[in-house]
Amino acid sequence: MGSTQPVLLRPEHDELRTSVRKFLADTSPEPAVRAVMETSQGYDSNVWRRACAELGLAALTVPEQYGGSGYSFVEAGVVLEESGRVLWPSPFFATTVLATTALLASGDTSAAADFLPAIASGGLRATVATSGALHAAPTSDGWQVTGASAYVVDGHTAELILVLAETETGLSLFAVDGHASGLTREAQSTMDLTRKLAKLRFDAAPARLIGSAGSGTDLRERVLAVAAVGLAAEQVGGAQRVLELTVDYVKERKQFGRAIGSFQAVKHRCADMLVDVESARSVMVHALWAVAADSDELAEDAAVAKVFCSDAFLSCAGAAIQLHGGIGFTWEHPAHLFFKRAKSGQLMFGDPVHHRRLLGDLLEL
Amino acid sequence: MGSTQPVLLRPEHDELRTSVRKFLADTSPEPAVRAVMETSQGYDSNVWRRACAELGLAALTVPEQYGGSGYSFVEAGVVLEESGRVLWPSPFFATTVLATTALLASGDTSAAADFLPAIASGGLRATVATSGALHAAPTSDGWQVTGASAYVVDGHTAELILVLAETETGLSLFAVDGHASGLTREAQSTMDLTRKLAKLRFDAAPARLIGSAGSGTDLRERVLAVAAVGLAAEQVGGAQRVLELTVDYVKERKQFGRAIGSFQAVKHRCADMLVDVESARSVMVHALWAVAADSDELAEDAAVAKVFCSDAFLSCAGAAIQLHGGIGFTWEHPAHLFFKRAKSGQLMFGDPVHHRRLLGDLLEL
Amino acid sequence: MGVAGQAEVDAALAALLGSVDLTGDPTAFLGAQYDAGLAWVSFPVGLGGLGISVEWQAYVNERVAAAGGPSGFAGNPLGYGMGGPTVLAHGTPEQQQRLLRPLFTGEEIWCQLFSEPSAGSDLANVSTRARQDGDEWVIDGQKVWTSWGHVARWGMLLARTDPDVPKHRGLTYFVCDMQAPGVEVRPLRQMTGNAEFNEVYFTEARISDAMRLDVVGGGWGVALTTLSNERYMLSEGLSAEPALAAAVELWRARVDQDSAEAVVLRDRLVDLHVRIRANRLTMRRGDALRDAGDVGPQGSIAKLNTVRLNQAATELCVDLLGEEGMLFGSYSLADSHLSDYGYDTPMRAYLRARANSIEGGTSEILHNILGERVLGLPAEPRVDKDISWREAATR
Amino acid sequence: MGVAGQAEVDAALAALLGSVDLTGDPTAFLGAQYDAGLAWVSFPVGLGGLGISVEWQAYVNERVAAAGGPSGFAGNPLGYGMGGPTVLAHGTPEQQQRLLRPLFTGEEIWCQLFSEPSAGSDLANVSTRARQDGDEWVIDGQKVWTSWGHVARWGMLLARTDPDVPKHRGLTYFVCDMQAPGVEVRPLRQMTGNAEFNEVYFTEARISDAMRLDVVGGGWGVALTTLSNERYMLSEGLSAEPALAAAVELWRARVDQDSAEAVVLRDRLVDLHVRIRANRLTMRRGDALRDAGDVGPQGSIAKLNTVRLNQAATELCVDLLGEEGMLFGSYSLADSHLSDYGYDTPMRAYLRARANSIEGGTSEILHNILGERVLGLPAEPRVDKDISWREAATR
Repeated sequence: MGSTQPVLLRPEHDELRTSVRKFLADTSPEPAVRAVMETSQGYDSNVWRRACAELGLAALTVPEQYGGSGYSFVEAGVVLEESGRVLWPSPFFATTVLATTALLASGDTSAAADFLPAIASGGLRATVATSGALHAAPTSDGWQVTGASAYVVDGHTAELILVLAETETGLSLFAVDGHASGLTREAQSTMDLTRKLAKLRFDAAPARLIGSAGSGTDLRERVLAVAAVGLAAEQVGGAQRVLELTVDYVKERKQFGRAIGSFQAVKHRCADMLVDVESARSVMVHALWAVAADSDELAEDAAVAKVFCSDAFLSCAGAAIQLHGGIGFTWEHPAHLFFKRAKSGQLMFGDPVHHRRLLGDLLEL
Repeated sequence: MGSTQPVLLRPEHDELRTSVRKFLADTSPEPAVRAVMETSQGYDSNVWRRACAELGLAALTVPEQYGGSGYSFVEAGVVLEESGRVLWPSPFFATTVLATTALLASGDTSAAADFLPAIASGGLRATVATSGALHAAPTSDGWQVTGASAYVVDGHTAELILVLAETETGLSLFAVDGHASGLTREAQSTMDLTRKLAKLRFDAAPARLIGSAGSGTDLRERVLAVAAVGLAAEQVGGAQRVLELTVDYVKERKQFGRAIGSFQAVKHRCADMLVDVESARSVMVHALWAVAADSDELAEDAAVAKVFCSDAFLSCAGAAIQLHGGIGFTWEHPAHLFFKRAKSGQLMFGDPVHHRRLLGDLLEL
Repeated sequence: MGVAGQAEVDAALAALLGSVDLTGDPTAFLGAQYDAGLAWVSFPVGLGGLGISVEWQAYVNERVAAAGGPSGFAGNPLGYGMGGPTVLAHGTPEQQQRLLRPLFTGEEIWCQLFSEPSAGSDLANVSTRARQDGDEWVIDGQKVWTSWGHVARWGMLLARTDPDVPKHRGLTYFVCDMQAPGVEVRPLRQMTGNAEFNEVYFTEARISDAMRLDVVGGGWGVALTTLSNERYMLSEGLSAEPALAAAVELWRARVDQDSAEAVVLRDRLVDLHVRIRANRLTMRRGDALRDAGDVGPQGSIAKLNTVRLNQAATELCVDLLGEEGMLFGSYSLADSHLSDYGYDTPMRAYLRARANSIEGGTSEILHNILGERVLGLPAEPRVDKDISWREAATR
Repeated sequence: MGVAGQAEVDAALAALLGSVDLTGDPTAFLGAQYDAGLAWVSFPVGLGGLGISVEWQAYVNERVAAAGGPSGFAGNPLGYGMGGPTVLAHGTPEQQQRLLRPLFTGEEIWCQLFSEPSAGSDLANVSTRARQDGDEWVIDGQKVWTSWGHVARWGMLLARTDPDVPKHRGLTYFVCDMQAPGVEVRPLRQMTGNAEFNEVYFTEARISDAMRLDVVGGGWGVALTTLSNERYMLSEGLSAEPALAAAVELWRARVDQDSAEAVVLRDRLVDLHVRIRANRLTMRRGDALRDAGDVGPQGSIAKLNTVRLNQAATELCVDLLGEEGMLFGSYSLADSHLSDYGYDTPMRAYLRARANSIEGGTSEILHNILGERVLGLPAEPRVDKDISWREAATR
């Protein structure tokens, strides 16, 4: 493990955190999140426009030469953590964590120049289809992609869809327009209403090759690793939040003449939540720096983050429901929204068993 | 699961239990167990002689036509549970659970007639070597066994050693005299001092074929299944005992002006021990009847018993140490004796992962 | 089972099964069963029983079922499981006469009005007030987690009649008419999107003193009768077996059974099988002990265990689905049925199971019960003992 | 690190390293280091220090180690880790003069005399009595879990001088001469067969009043200084890394790596790797935060976590051995070394790890600390508050 890699954020990150938290408190309090999650679009266009204009979120990790702010993934991590705290439904994850990462990793400067400025301005929402069975073939009219991919984050609303498709020279990255002919998109009914997934069917949809043909396997690995770390940042934000909600509740809630937080069964479970949150935070911060530094051990750090932070968040969200008692099981209380986000995130981009198998391979076990 | 199989013992078993418990209280209180466990022989000859003479333990499961009492394995289970309560070091497990089971299962009436009366009288202590790499070949002088087997219960003191050895027609059961030429025996240094294991080396040791050549695979399966169930009975006895020791202690022990058993952290762990003990008992009693009835589902019931009762006992023994605090970690306190018995038993005759694999096969998963 | 009663039972059964149309209106059959004394054989003659040993009831139920007769339990479980035994134990003859028959026939459904927002595990901490006004009581307050509340005619209501004595002593028990003015039932939506439960609001609702069970201030004793029947009902009701069976099917449906991931999930599945089998055997042992007249702790153990196992089994189902586990059927309340909510997907069963460790006694409380009542460990120091409910409530 | 002090430190280091034989008698070197003010740089001049910021100590230690100089820590960890800081904080100038130098040189080893059979987690519930007799104190009682007791010259003794006040207030802290008549040290054998600890019996042992630290009745305050240093020492000391490394080797040594059993064990091993890595990162984050002047809860978290992880890792090692896990090296006390007990087999490490969740604060107490001090949850009702120790002890 890269022992020189930092384990702390920097003071300047606090400023970013403060402004993002304030923005989200203003624009996405719980009632707003609940309203947006019931829509099929799944995000609030106005809020996203403001997030891009006022905070420059879409530009955050886009290099300056493409019209971005050129920050590293560590800054994206701060945004994701705050976003996870309030379950902010927004195009940020798909556009920045998935698509921007894929475009930058492709090394395709022409594609970068064509797409990134639009992304940075907030004018182009994008995503990546990482799974499914897709293949692409060159025609006289350029490449065409055929096949299906499901569980694509924001797949039904993204304006640019990057897909990984098999070609004669191997897995390759392609760009497909969200409104391309031959593309049908269907929103899926998700457990976690605050993150939308879609099923995409491609029938000879026109596509543009990004980077060199055959470079898709490495690209996919990079995108999935960054996605795992991005998810981990959200998960830490969510876990921290349910811990806070729970601690506040058990301090106030009285049973048998005592605050229930004074009972060891409750207190010790809160302590275990704290252990989970603090440990997950350590893993997450370290992994953010690994992404930023393009560390050799990113694949390891990402697998560790995917396993540990997913499990920690789910465990905390489950404890939150239990410690709130009946009220924690109601639709009106926010606990279930975090629980559903936690369970879905655990299964997204490969579940913990899968990531442990990958990590075992990396560790040569 | 054989839903008609009983889940309770019968009233007459209480009488047997009472007399065994009284006998062990008289002859094998903790200081006696500690003294015996420090010897290399590992059991008290006098106590064993009395157990055979006064309680007829060695004769218990031997059929009446071979000079035994003809009881079923359910009665053996009662003895084993009491034995497990006090960690009684005795030849009972090896002789009755392993060797008598093997002889009866072999269907070899001549061998039964030759060995079982001596076993029933207490005059012949026997065991079975279930693992290792042994092979047997016929010579003009009869069969000879060669190879090594380790972790043989009471292998260094048994007068009759039944071994499973490969032959040209498959795995077969053989009887080897404890003092046979070509046999060297070495006591192993065990974690659990109250149960002795030995490593045996056979160098063309003269052997007698028991049952038909090639019947060893079925025999081995039967012996291991019965061994698992016998172990489960001991484990339930041990788990029940550490629960009682712990409950007594936490009722008396005061910290912060209260009995520590009034703290939820302690109380709830005791409750979990109770859940383990009661569940393990249900599994064990059911499995005892499965042995007695030669149920079709014995293999399943035995695997379930091995997994569940091993884990439950270990979990209870670990909790007992923790809840006793520092004193539970000392040599003088009995908690460690149960813990070591529990851990060793979990690894004996196949560990839980192995038995889960077997059970998965039986369940056609 | 003793022989005393065999003659009465057989005669009554013969008369019932010979005279009533088994395939017609269940209400009519159940009414006839009640009148024949075969509703609850141990109840007195005239109140649905024959005054004989309760052990005959199973025999009656079997005979009725074998003949194709209807059972009213599923349509009024709280009435059958809790209301009936409570009215029998604490009701006046008039109350029993009025309430038991329509309860048994299902014409009048029952619900329970104990839980309140501020009284969760601390069941006796009831705030709903009942103030006497002549020969009526005026009820104000709120109850919650009321299943069957939206269709019930009667509610088992625990209300505070005296706030100036310690909390267990100031309670009185009423049978509340759910159709009375001032009683409002609102569905309570759960994290599954369904609404199995309701909130019930009382605004100057009036109950006749004739519908009080037992003495004023004696409500806690009556409630204990209801609760002991509830615990038994719940431990019989919840099961991890359907989720285990579903997990087995989902595992068999995996296409990658030789992958390292599947091998690990199989180990988890088999471990769950082992633990659920142990629990099943423990429940069977508990039943066998009870049949032998020996009530052990197996009931409480089974509840605690079943909860854990059902949560684990429903989670394994979702995990076996992998990515598909991120999906869900509809959360729309309109698409769900109040009492027949069904598990259209393993994900709904998984979410629903989160409540298992809260409803009918939290796992924390069950641990206390096992520790204190079964193992005899000392209780926690009580800080709300010997002070009035009013004083405790303002701390 | 500020620059103030650089000149003094460098001058003192140059003088020390230039004048003393680095490879000779460590006692002589350590004495010279003390005299040079480089033992504890933040201590006053004349007491092993230079009166400069504690941040310089790491620099000094690195320079001494780089030059090949000895370290005395391992030979007197309780003296270095707890005795020194306590004497500095609470001792008189005479006591500091007498005790600190030989503590640092290792000529006088220290042990801790707090724990008693009846005071486990309830540390202040000390029964060992100290009765004043002129300018001496007479000690009677028993201490337990005393590591280094068999070789120590001085013991940090907490004794009860007034049983008639509440328990925290009747304690006094002494530096006890372990060679005094009436002090008997007996080895305490553990479940591993080893004896890392001792029992210490006091029978009318006498301590001069000059060896009392702080005021009579002020012992608990002194003890808190010792304890806060102990907690830090322990969290630095315990590690699950060796057991993880051993598990990796044992897994690699398995011949059946493709079996279903091995695949399941590999998943368990990797999960442990993940959790130990998370814990390692948390410790590093805690260190980094402390370096930045921000003391977080990571220390207590790491202790609780490391305990669990070490217990899990040592168990996995045994499980990876399968049947061989049933074996053990010798349990004979004669074969074991008191302070260098070593883990000849994974089984000894496994058994030893059972104490991790008890020693230095049980996991139950650590959960309380995290819940109350970090999360701010309310304490349990205290039943022994405001009553005298004598009264509480007889309840």
